[in-house]
Amino acid sequence: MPTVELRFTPLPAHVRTARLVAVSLARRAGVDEHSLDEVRLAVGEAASRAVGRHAASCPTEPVLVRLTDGGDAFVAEVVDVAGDNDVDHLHDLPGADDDPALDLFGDDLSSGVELAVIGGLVEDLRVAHTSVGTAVTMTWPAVSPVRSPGVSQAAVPGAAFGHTPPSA
Amino acid sequence: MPTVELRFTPLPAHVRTARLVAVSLARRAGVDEHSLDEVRLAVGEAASRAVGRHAASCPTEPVLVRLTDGGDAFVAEVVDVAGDNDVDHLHDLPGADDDPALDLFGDDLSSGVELAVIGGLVEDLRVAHTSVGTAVTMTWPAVSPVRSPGVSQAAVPGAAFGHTPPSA
Amino acid sequence: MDLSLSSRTDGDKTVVEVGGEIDVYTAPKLRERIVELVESGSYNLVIDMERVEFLDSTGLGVLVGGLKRVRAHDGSLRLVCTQDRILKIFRITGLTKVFPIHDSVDDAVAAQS
Amino acid sequence: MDLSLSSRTDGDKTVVEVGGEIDVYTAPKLRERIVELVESGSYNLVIDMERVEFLDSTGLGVLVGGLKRVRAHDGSLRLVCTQDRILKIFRITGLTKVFPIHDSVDDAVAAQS
Ligand SMILES: Nc1ncnc2c1ncn2[C@@H]1O[C@H](COP(=O)(O)OP(=O)(O)O)[C@@H](O)[C@H]1O
Ligand SMILES: Nc1ncnc2c1ncn2[C@@H]1O[C@H](COP(=O)(O)OP(=O)(O)O)[C@@H](O)[C@H]1O
Repeated sequence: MPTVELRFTPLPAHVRTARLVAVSLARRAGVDEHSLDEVRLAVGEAASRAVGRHAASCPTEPVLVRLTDGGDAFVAEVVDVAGDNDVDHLHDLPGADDDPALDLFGDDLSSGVELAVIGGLVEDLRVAHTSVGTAVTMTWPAVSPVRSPGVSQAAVPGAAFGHTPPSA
Repeated sequence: MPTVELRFTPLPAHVRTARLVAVSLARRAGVDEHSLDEVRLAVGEAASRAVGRHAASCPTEPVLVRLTDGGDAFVAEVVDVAGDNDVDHLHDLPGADDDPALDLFGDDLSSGVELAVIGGLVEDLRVAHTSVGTAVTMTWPAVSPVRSPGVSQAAVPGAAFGHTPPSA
Repeated sequence: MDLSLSSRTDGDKTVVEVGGEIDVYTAPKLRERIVELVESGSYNLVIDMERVEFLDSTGLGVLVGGLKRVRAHDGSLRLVCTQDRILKIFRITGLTKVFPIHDSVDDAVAAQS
Repeated sequence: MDLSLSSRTDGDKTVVEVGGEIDVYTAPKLRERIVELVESGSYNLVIDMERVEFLDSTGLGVLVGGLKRVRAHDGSLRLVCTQDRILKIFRITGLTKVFPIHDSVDDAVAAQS
């Protein structure tokens, strides 16, 4: 399956690169225009979270974003290897009260709120916390695949590249 | 040094992704607007060549593009692991005659012309042919670095990720 | 795509017009501006977000930080936003209940502080 | 960004207007069109490249292939291009000497085949 992997130094600027590539590939994979906003925001949140975690505990390790065009689905995986310390939990989304919403946010960079946003955005979501780190896997349906003009995608049987998300 | 690595299934569509990311990072690294056209074309040519070679001899292996913001220079490396069979040579650029220019091109997808184009475009170029494959390394000066607003780049000491180009 | 910021006084409020993307990369710039304004005595802020193209949770965090700051001075922080794609993240995080969100700058400026 | 193609007859020439990016991804589409035209008897082609935003060596290869095809029928393939960023790759590869390159479609159409 056509796959693009992006590995980057944990810097805020590269979160933009991850968004840019994710949206561009999602569009080409046939994710509908409305959902592209979701892809942009969700991949950005997952990448921000990974960058924050790496910057805090392993700043020389790259963050991994793997994007796969699965034909009828587009899959984005964001993998950090920042361990399991301070793993945030999928917050319950805040309800009628004011304060829980505010508590989601630190005074400085946000902490934990990213997964809450992703959880609120993405229907098909898997979050795997292990001792190695976190793998956030988000899937969107691809409806009207834009295929290469005149070049068959099937001609080149690509595959994932033997990288696996951190396992327990 | 802030680094982004892109690994992708050898498909023509992903050459566009490589161009997109290279131009976006080069701009942010401070490569001047005029040279961005060179970055776009040269990285595209190197990636096309790598995709063609992988598609022919190892279609399940990803092509690697590594982009590094070296402060006063932007470096793009395009690495294939398609072996040393049919390695094209840096053509002499065609001169006054008609036919040599035409001979650069096959009737179908181009073959060998990519390196000729890169050679004509990029001043600071290294091409390493080994038994593993080819590493094309292109460097552009970065003049007016656009730095992160309010976030020090120096705060996070990123580094290359321990991948090396194919060695002899 | 980068952040643009401009601020002006309107009535008893300070209106900050924000354009572009408020994300993990640019949010520090917005935080700086808000901190400067509060330190120089502007406690009633209106953040005009009509030209914002993208907002992530780091950007939200800066707005929440701003709200906490002005509240410490009995001030207010009002948002102007009618864009659905931007409002969505406020809804998801429950912050539509925390921030007064107005349809126009005039509306926000006219609001009782 | 994707390739757009339209063709029309003008005098004894067939003018193909190309827009967008001619690269390794879209070049097959352009090749198909040229092959179709030659197979249906259009041997004097004018490729209008004024709206082309990007051209790589695969795109060049398709133009060269087209030239070889029409030559086999004693035809011609003329280009219309005034954009420096596009002309650059023709210069680098020495193809400015192979293709007649015109400043306008009128010019190319008026040229002796
Ligand atoms: N040149 C660039 N460099 C880095 N990131 C970019 C660049 N252009 C766009 N982006 C990011 O990629 C995301 C998608 O942008 P864009 O492709 O412009 O969206 P759209 O195609 O929907 O207008 C945006 O969130 C933006 O932050
Ligand atoms: N959405 C996209 N998906 C894939 N490739 C793209 C996309 N947008 C632009 N590109 C590619 O990236 C390169 C740079 O495009 P772009 O960022 O639009 O340049 P510029 O910023 O100079 O207008 C182009 O050659 C184009 O092929």
